[in-house]
Formats: sequence, structure tokens, C-alpha cells
Amino acid sequence: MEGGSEMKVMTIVQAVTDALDIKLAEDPTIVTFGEDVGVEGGVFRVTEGLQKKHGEHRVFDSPLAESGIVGTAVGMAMAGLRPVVEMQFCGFVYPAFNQIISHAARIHNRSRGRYKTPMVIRFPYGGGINALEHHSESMEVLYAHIPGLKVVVPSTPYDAKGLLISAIESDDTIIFMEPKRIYRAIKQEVPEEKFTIPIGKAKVLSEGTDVTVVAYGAMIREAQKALALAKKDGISAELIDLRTIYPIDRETIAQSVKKTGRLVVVHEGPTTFGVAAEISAMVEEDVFQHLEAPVTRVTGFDTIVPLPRGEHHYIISPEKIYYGIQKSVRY
Amino acid sequence: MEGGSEMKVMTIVQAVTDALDIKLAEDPTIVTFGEDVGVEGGVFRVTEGLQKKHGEHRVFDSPLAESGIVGTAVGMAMAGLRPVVEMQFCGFVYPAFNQIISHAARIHNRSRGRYKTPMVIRFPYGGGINALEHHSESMEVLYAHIPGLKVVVPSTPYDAKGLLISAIESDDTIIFMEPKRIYRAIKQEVPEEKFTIPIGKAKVLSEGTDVTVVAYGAMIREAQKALALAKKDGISAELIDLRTIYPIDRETIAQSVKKTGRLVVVHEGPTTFGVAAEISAMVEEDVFQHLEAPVTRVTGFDTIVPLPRGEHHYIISPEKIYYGIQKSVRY
Amino acid sequence: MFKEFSPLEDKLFQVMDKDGEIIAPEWMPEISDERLVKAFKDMLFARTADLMAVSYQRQGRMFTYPPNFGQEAIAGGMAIVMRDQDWLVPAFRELGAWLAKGASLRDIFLYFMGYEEGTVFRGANNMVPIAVPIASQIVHAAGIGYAINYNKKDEVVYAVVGDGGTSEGDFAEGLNFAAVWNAPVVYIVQNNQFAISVPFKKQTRSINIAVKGIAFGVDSIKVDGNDIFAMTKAVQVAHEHASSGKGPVLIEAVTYRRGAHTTSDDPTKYRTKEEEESWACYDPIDRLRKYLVKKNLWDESKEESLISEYKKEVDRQFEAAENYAPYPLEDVFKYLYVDMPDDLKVQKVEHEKFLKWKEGLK
Amino acid sequence: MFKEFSPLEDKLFQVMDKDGEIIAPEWMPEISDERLVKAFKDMLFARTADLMAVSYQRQGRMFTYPPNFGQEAIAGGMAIVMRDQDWLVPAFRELGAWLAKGASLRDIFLYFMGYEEGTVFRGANNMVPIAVPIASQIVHAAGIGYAINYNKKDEVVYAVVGDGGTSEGDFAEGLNFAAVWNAPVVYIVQNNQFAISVPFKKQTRSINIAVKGIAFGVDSIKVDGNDIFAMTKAVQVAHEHASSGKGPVLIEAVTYRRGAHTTSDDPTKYRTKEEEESWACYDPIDRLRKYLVKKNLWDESKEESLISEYKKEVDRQFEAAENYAPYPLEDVFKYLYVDMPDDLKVQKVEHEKFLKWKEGLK
Ligand SMILES: Cc1ncc(C[n+]2csc(CCOP(=O)(O)OP(=O)(O)O)c2C)c(N)n1
Ligand SMILES: Cc1ncc(C[n+]2csc(CCOP(=O)(O)OP(=O)(O)O)c2C)c(N)n1
Ligand SMILES: [Mg+2]
Ligand SMILES: [Mg+2]
Repeated sequence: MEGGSEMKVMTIVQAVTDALDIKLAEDPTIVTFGEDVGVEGGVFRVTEGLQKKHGEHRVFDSPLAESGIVGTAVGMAMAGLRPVVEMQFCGFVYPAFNQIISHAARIHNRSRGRYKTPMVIRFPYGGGINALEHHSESMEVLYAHIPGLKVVVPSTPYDAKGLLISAIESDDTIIFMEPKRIYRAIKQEVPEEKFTIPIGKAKVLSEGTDVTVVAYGAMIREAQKALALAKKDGISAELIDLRTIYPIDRETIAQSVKKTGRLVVVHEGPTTFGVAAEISAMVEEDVFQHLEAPVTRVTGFDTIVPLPRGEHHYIISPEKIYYGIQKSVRY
Repeated sequence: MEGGSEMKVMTIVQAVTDALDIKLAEDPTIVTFGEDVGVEGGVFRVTEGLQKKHGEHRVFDSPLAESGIVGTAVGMAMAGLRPVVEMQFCGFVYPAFNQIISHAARIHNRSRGRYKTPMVIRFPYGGGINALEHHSESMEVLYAHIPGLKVVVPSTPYDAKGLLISAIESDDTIIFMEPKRIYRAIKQEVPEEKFTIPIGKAKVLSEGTDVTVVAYGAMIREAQKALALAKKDGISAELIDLRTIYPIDRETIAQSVKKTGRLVVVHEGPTTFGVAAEISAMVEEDVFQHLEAPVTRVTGFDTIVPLPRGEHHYIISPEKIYYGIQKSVRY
Repeated sequence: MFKEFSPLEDKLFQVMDKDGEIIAPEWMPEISDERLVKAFKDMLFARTADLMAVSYQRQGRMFTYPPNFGQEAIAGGMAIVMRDQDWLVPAFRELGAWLAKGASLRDIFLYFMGYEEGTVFRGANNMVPIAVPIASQIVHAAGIGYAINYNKKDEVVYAVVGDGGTSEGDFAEGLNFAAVWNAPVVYIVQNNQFAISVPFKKQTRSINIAVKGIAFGVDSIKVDGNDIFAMTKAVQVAHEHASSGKGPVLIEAVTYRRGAHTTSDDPTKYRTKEEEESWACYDPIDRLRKYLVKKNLWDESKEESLISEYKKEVDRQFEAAENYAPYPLEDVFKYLYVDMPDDLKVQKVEHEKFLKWKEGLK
Repeated sequence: MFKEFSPLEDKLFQVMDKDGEIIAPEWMPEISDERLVKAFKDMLFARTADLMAVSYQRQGRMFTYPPNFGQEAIAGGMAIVMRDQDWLVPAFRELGAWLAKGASLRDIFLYFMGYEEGTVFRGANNMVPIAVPIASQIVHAAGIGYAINYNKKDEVVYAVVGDGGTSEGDFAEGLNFAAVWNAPVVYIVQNNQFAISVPFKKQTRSINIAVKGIAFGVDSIKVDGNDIFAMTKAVQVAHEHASSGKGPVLIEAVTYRRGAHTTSDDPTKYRTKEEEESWACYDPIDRLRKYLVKKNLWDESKEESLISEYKKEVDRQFEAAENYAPYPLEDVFKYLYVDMPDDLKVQKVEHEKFLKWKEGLK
């Protein structure tokens, strides 16, 4: 994909910064803003250094108002800019919900293509960082179910960079959810130059024959640990990183399940009406006759993510995934 | 259920009015408000006459601000009232999303039970009335996926009355979605006195042996027409009215599918991450070995509901349900 | 102007009284006689189209429609000032402004007949679609204004909202962003005294809407919205203010919705005949006509035949809309994304299969 | 008061200067010497607890914590006026007000240690949980106020928010509802000059926050929030105003967040040492101390031992929090609904099965 590019070790945070930096340098219509995004560089330091480098008109602080942030981005996009906005935490996107569902997702359809909204709404999601309420949720379904949006979740620094560049280059509105739990936990060699990863395509991370495991974001690392446990047990599991939540790459999943006959879906968000439900329904539609066991969901409780002292109850451990794998294989 | 009560022919609108009227008369802590709810009696005339009867402090107009309406209701509920608020249309709930997800759904959990939010957020939903954009959508999943909410959808005047009374009497926050397409289209004898229908229980509307059809709201009437078509074709279908979208009555569905081996789920909202996906996943978990065909979804496109001239493309016809039934049965 | 007519003292900016007399000549905007007559004719055309829309709707030839009756001078004033390169961010009740921007009446009818095509306004440069979710467009205007500054363009954004809309959080957020960013936006609130059935007094406790601008450091003025001269002058000053880098302006245009909220609404439920009549003498078209007649710029006897000409034109446009192509299945899917997901393609194909099967049923 | 100190002229209501001199004796609130000394001690206690919280956090014994350092007089003034039956609708940075309302320090620590139990505030009558989503609580206060009027109760609602919070749509919607409903709410904006890293000037273009009240017809005043006397007087007048049926009041309390936004924040990134120092001489505790010493109501030499007493008490409370029971699995599920869906019961049982299985793994 990127022949001969220099590599650099990056965290997910650095990969996101790098993607923004590259695109800001390359395309003068790109602006990025949000609460504390400018001077401070964001509460997770994702935009650190970018204001100094690209100027105050391109990287800046906004007033504290999420509907204002997304809504002005919609206006900018209609006027020809390509805004990338940051919502500070997953739990603080909701004030912007009307602008997202009624406008960011729909202007192109409403105007029969006259106006586009090439914008990215990025925010950290997920638990595991000992945070207050509203800071730990995984509500990707709320976006993925909305016609007109695409939802992307990277799981590694490499993917974060390549997917974010694709998201910024997309002419559609992209919800870009960053697994904050592993913001700095994973370091990986990433090409220094620009590259893209297609939106809507899952990736088979490791091949296996007994069972397919689908996960994304911070759950990939946990799933990999679970696969190691399973392997010791003689179970050969295939791991698929979904990468995009909508549109789902049903083909890749179907192909895998055709081979393994069994499927475990892992995600942090609530079980009921969760991503696993949709994958379960799709797989049934696509490869019903190959299914040797019901799809197993290893997913969040239908509860609010507890405050830190209770979070271990909620968070999905490698063991719990492994448990799900066993359940599926032994069905 | 209600031995000896007088019956009265009602539409869904009248049944909702009647439920509100009965509860307002019975419980002085109940108030109901929203845009145009007071003097005018609401744009669908659901609260007509109630202000005159119960007074301006109990039935009233609010400023035009959905977050304000839901948020003040949360405050009222914490202070001991039992508010029932109206959102004018399904597409205008989104400005209130933060108050719904972050507070209405969570105050009880956050305060470890010290504060309750016994409130009902009711609004008309669904297509088929030749309306502008934002007036026709069915986004029940956006609420059903949120931990802390319950979501109720009646399909008949009888159910509207009994379920709304239960919703008002519930100490939890209830999203009450009214199928506006059949607001006045169905007339039915309904007991004049108070009665309740349990939240969280589906109803088997007609028994059958070949296939189970699950639907709710305005789709029930369409499903009944489809069943008539199927019957002519010699197919015996069992029809289940879900009544509550969360918590789903998985037991009733599972029992039925155990018997029929086949399931068709019908809803107006978008397919992907829709209600049918969850039901599909549940059924697979519960009665995998009884499933003789993949669950068939007869559901909305993953698009925005088109404006009236294109709505016929989107709307689910009895024929389309029948097509789904055939597909399932002939699998 | 903003100082002389401070909204804090609830001053009303007025140039012409209800009898068409100029009561504040020092504030009279410069408009050529010709342009003024054109403005009158445009308002007359808009009213003709508006009244006919209501009757088309009654005939069952169109869906719900929101009448503009009585509010025509607001768009009239905007029309005089707005340039081709300026942006129009509409709400849904400013027909005259849409027409002035170049939207075709046929398209507008198409919208209320139920075609998305009708809100594209292809002929209208820099006009965005109608905003149904109240006040959400106020925020877009700030963003467009940011983009104008960013690209150093000579453009001004006109954004419209109703009195009810000022209660929405987005009204506040939008004004705040526009102010902080010094965006060149002219916000026009059509205070027609009602949000459906809810009267202004129940919408807010503030003395007027213009004072709301103060919350955001935005220069604001309360204008007689039925006075074409006051509207024009206020919009001129606001335009100049915004385009010279002084930031957004808020104009409260005081008017009265003489018609129903929409064709589905029945105002007798919530207001009196007397109130309606008390506003009739402030009708913006009558006032301008009086002025023009006094100045010998208009001959009332010609009006009838002009209106019947307009009616024919409106009918022509309406019929063009009625004869518009049917809505293909494809259009449900085609525009949702620039890059359409396969899922959607499959859903369309599946639906076509069903349609074929259904054909076979018959 | 609202007229004399009109926010439109950006007047600042101040009673005591930075050296503890009373500069506006006519506005001096009536407070007994005893009560005043108690107020001082309470502020001192709050500061002690606050500083210790920061150091507990640094020791890794607590999660992220938002310091109150420098803002203590705002809660101090509220504490003098708020009655047991009054409501407190907190944001998250008004420790002294929570304590005054009867919240136990142990519970507060519990919250920042990661227990929901810590935001229940069982000892505090009519206090609702901390509101993390900025400004959302402003709307709740209006609703509580409605309920108070509805039940004809003698209660006033105190609702707190930060300067950044005034940009959220909910701030506007809440104030508007409270005003239209004539709700007895005292809104207090702690304008500590920053929303995390974003300075007041980037938050709004208005001259101050108090003027924002005008948008809603709400009497408003800008107060020196580091002046306990000005705060107390303003809150007294506001309380009287609200509880006598005149509707809500907005108090902008001008202060400075001397500490970091939270323990995860590093203010050197976005502000200068000089700026920080320029505010140090306005420290609310220092100012009150100066006044008390001059009046012979306080002996500075006693302070050290008092503080070490406080430290012991804070430690005791903190340790009680540290020794709090572990968080049972059950509590994840138990409180979400009053009437728990079966689904949730099943999820808990399934998880317990997994835990048993996991035990077996080892
Ligand atoms: C967010 C939202 N809530 C509710 C509605 C329904 N609605 C349509 S028009 C209207 C009243 C608008 O009043 P106002 O802003 O005064 O404008 P006017 O209709 O008087 O021109 C309402 C409540 C809507 N379109 N959007
Ligand atoms: C809706 C929402 N958006 C963003 C945040 C993240 N956040 C927490 S505190 C804060 C700044 C608040 O500033 P201000 O209102 O001035 O209060 P202060 O922290 O200065 O007391 C932000 C942006 C949040 N809690 N809620
Ligand atoms: Mg209006
Ligand atoms: Mg602040």
C-alpha cells in the first residue's frame, strides 16, 4: 500500500494527530475545532501542536456547545469546507444529536446532492479509564442505525491513521469513534506518509477454522488474548476486526462463518439492540445453513457503565470472550 | 380484565386522551405539557379539552424547546410530580436526546434510587400521513437501546389506553410512541373505566402453525391483511403484537417460534440495527434448534423516509409482508 | 441605528405609519421608484402565490402548506438588499425571500407536493434547503459565516427563524458562535406573534426578541416588519455591519401571521377575530400601496388585471409541478450518500424483486 | 440592586475590597459575628478538604477531581442563605455548597473514588446528584421550580453552572422556562474565567454573563464572587425575589479558578503565571480573614491548629471512604429501573455463571 515509506512508532493518539496533520497540510479546506482543541490540543492531546503549525483559523477552540459545534460544521461543509470536529467524550455527543441526525446525515439527501457534508465527527469512546459517568460509554448503534451516517472504529495506530485519512477524504459524514482505553496502550510501526484504509471493509486479523470472532476497537486486543487462551485449549478461532460499524462488511463475516460455522461477536456497548444483534441477523440471512450454533454475544450489560469501582463488573475481559468462544464451540 | 365496565367506541387519539383524563382526575401529581398541548390540545388534538377540565397548571403549553420540555419534566419528577410530556413529532425528539439519555434514563441509577423519574415521553411516530421530512420516522431503536428506558408502542385504541395508563403509573421513564398513521383509522370498543396492560408483555393476536409474524404499532393492521392473504394461500401464521419494544417479551416469541419454526419480523424503521435484528438474535439464542429458516425481516430501507410522493416506495404494504411470509415458509 | 432604537427600551424602528405616511424620513432607505414598484409587485406576486397555495391545498392538490399572508414585507426588505452571492438560510415561511433568491415557484410547489427536488432551489445561488427542525438552521448560518471569513469572501448570510424558534437552544448556540467568530450573518426573526397556537407571551418573558441579542454581544434591533421601508433600512444597515467585519446582527421583525399556521391548523381555537382584525390595518402590502398611490407610483385600477396575470403564472408553475415526473424508487436511495453502501444497493434490488413478484400476484 | 448594578453597564456588585475593607456599607448584609466566623471556618474547611483531595488524587488514592481552590466565597454566600428545604442543583465544582447542604465529605470522596453512592448525598435534603453533562441541570432547576409553585411550597432552587456552561443550549432553555413559569430559582454562574482551557473571551462576545439574563427577562447581577459579603447580599436579595413570586434570578459570580480544571489538567498550557498571580490577591479566604482580623473576630495564630484539626477530620472522612464496601455486581443492575426487566436479571445470572467458570479456570 505504501511502498518504501519510512515507518514511525506511534500510539493511536499520535496516529490520529498525524492523520490530521497530513490532511491539514494537504488540503486548505480542512479545519478542525471543538472544545479545547486549539490552544490546549484537546483533553487527550490529539490535536496538540496542530494550531501552532496550521494556524488559528484552521485549528481552534469553540464555545462549550456540542450542537453548535456539529451544526456550524454542517454550515461550513455546505459552504465548501471539510470540517473535522471533536466531541470531548462519547457521553457528550448527545446535545448534538439533532444536528447529527437531522442535518449532518441528511443534507446530501435533502438537497438531492447539491450540498455535501464531507465532515468527520470524532470522539473517544468506551470504558476502562476510571472516569466519571458519561465518559465510558459505547453507543455506536445510536449512530450506526441512523440513515446517512457511516461509523468507523479503529483498533490500532495503523488503522487509526489510515481510516481517519479515508474518513476525512470521504464526502459523506463519518462518525469516527476512538477507543480511548488503548489511546496510548498500543504502539505500532506506522508509515509516515499518507495512506488510506477503505471504509466499509473488515479485516481478518488471524485465520482459524473452529469459530469466528468479530470485534472492534478496544475489544480487539482483548479478543486476541482470548484467542490465545482458546488456542491453548486447541480451539482455532478466526478473528475479524470490523473496522467499520456501518456499512458492515457482511461479506467478510459471511465467508468466515461459512468456514467455521460458529460466530462470537464482542462489543462493549449494551447487548440489546447492539451491534452483535445486527451481525447475528445478517449472518442468519446470509449463511443460515452453515450455522452450527447460535451466534454468541459477548457484549455489555444493558446498564449504564458503572463508576470506576464497579467498572470491572462491566468491562469485557479476555476470559469472558474465551468463555463465549467455548460456549459456541461446545454448543 | 374489567368486569362490567361500560364500553365506548374510541380511536387511538381518543383512547390516549381518555387515559390522560382518567389519570389526571385520579392523581394530582400528574401534569402534562408540551408544545401546543394546552389551549390548542396538541397538533393531533390528543390533549383536547384537558386543560379546560383539569386546569392550566396541570395541562399547559411550553415554550418551543424539546430539551427544555424533557429536562424540566426530569426536574418535576425529582420533585415529586409525574409529568407526561408530548413531543410534537418523532423527528423533533432529538433536541431532547441529551436530557433523555443522560438524565431521564439515569437519575434513578445515579442516585441509587433516591430520585425516581416517573415520567412518560409520548410522541406520534411513523409514516403514511403525507408529511414533511422529520414527521414520518420510526426510530424506536434509538430509545430501546438506551439503558434505563422502556419503550411502548400500542397498536389499537384498547392497547393505547391500557398501556398509557400503565406507563403513567410506572415509576420508570417510559417512551410512548403512538402510531399516528392509525390515530383515527381504527375504532374499537374500549372500557370506559380505568384498566392497565402490563408493560413488557407481547400479545398473541392470532394463532397459527406455519410461521410466526412479529409486528407492532401501525404494522399490526398491515400484518393482519398479510395474514389474510397468506391464509388464502393455505399458510397458517401466528401474529404477535410486540406492544413493548424494550423490554422485549422474548419468552412469548420463543414459544411461538418453537411451534412454527419460522419467524418474520415487521417494522417501519430502518433494517440495519433495527428491532428485527435484536429479535433475530434473541430467537437464535433461545430456540436455535427449532429454527427452520432464517428470520425474515420485512422492514424499512436504511434510508430517510421519502417525502410523500416517494413514500409509497418506503412504506410496508401487506403484500410485502406476505412476500416475507412466503419467503420464510418456502425457505 | 442600534443605539437610537435600543431594544432595551423596547423601541420599535418604523419609517412609515399604517397609512403609508413617512414618519421618520431621516431613516428612509434609498430605493429608486422603479425598485420600489418592483418590490411591491414582488410582494403582490408572493401573496398571490401564497393564497393560491392555500387553495390548491384545499383542493387536495398539495399537502400541508404554511401561509405567509401578512408577513410579505420582511422578505420584501430582504429582497432589496440580498445579493446573488449572499447566502439564504431559510426557515419555512419566507416565500418572497426564496423567490427573490431565484427559487422557482414550480420547485416550491414541488416541495409541498412531496418531492425533495423542491427544496434544492437550483436556480437560487447559495440558498440551502428549508429547515424543518426549528432553529437548527441558526447554527448552520454561523458555520457558513465562518467559511466566508475563512475564504475572505464578500458574502453575507441571511438566516430566518420564527419567534417560537428563539426558545430553542440552537438559537442561542448559533448566535453565540456567530458572535464569537464574528461571522457575517444577518439573523432575521419573524415575530409573527405565534408559534402554532402558542402566543409570544408564553414563549418568553423578555420584553421583546431583539434584547436576546445582548446575551451574545450581538447588535440588535426591533423593526416594524410590516413596514417595507423600515425593513429595508434595517437590513441595509445590518448587511453593511456584517460585511464590514463587525459581526452578526439580529433583527426582530414584528409582524402578524394573518393566516393559519399551516393548512392543517385552525387559529379560531386559540385567538380571537378581534385580534386578527386589529392587525389587518397594518397589512404590509396595503401600507406600501397607500404610499405608492400617494406618490403616484401606483394605479390601483391596474392591480386587478396584474393579479389575474399573476394568477395565470402561478397556475402555470403549479401545473408544471403537477406534471412533474413520478418519483422513481431509485431516488429513495440515490442521494443518501455520496458513496453508497452495498447494503442500500441490495435493499433496492430486493425491493424490485418484490415488486416483480407483486406484479405476478395480480 | 438589579437596577443599581445593571449588568448592561458591566457594573460589578462589590461590598468589600481586596484588603477586607467594606467599600459599600449600604449593601452590607446582616450577618451575626458568629455566623460570619462560621462561614470563614466552613470556607477554610472546604479549602482544606479540596487541597487534600488533590493530594489524595496525586497519591493515586482517588480518581480525577475538580479543585475548588479560589472559588470558596460563592458557596460561602450560598451557605448563609440556603435553607434546609431549599433545593441544591449542583454542577460539580461547589464543594462548600454541598457540605452546607448536609452532604458528608465521606460521600463526596466516595464519588471521586468511583462509587455512585457518593452522589446520593443522603444527608442533604433536597439536593440532587452532581450533573456531569454541562448545563443540563439548568433545565432541571426550572422543573423543580415549577413543582414548587405547583405545590405552593416555601422552597427556593439553587442551581449552579460555570461560565463555559452558559454557551450550552440548555442554559438558555432552562432560564427561559424558569422565567416563563416564574419559577423560584436562583441561578448562580461561577465565572471562573475558564472552561478547561478556553478563556471567557472565547466563550462569548457579551460584555459579561449577567447580561444573558436579559434575553429571558430575568433579573441579573454581576457580583464579585470572591467577596463573601457581596455574594451573601446578592443571594439574599435573589432568594427573596424568587421566593416572593417574582421569578428566577441570575447571579454571575466573578471568580478565578486558581487550581487546575481537574487533576488531569495542566493549566500552564494555556495561561500564564502572571495571570494566576494577578488573581491571588483577590483570594476570597484571605479577604474575609483580613476583615475578621480587623474586626477582632479572628486570631490568625489559631488558624494553623484549626487547619490541622480539619486535616485530621478530612483524613478520617477519606479513610472512611477508602474503607467503604466493595462494589457488588448486584449494584450494576439494581438501580437502573424501579421495575427491573427480566433481561437484566438474566444478564446478571449469566455473568455469575461466567464468574464461576472463571474461578474453575485457575
Ligand atoms: C425542533 C422542532 N420542534 C417542533 C416542530 C414543530 N413545529 C413546526 S412549526 C412550529 C412553530 C414555529 O413557530 P415560530 O418559530 O414562531 O415560526 P412560525 O411558524 O410562526 O413562522 C412547530 C412547533 C419543529 N418543526 N421542529
Ligand atoms: C455537555 C458536556 N460537554 C463537555 C463536557 C466536558 N467538560 C467537563 S468540564 C468542562 C468545562 C466546564 O467549564 P465551566 O462551565 O466554565 O465550568 P468550570 O469547569 O470552569 O467550573 C467541559 C468542557 C461535559 N462535562 N459536558
Ligand atoms: Mg411565529
Ligand atoms: Mg469556568
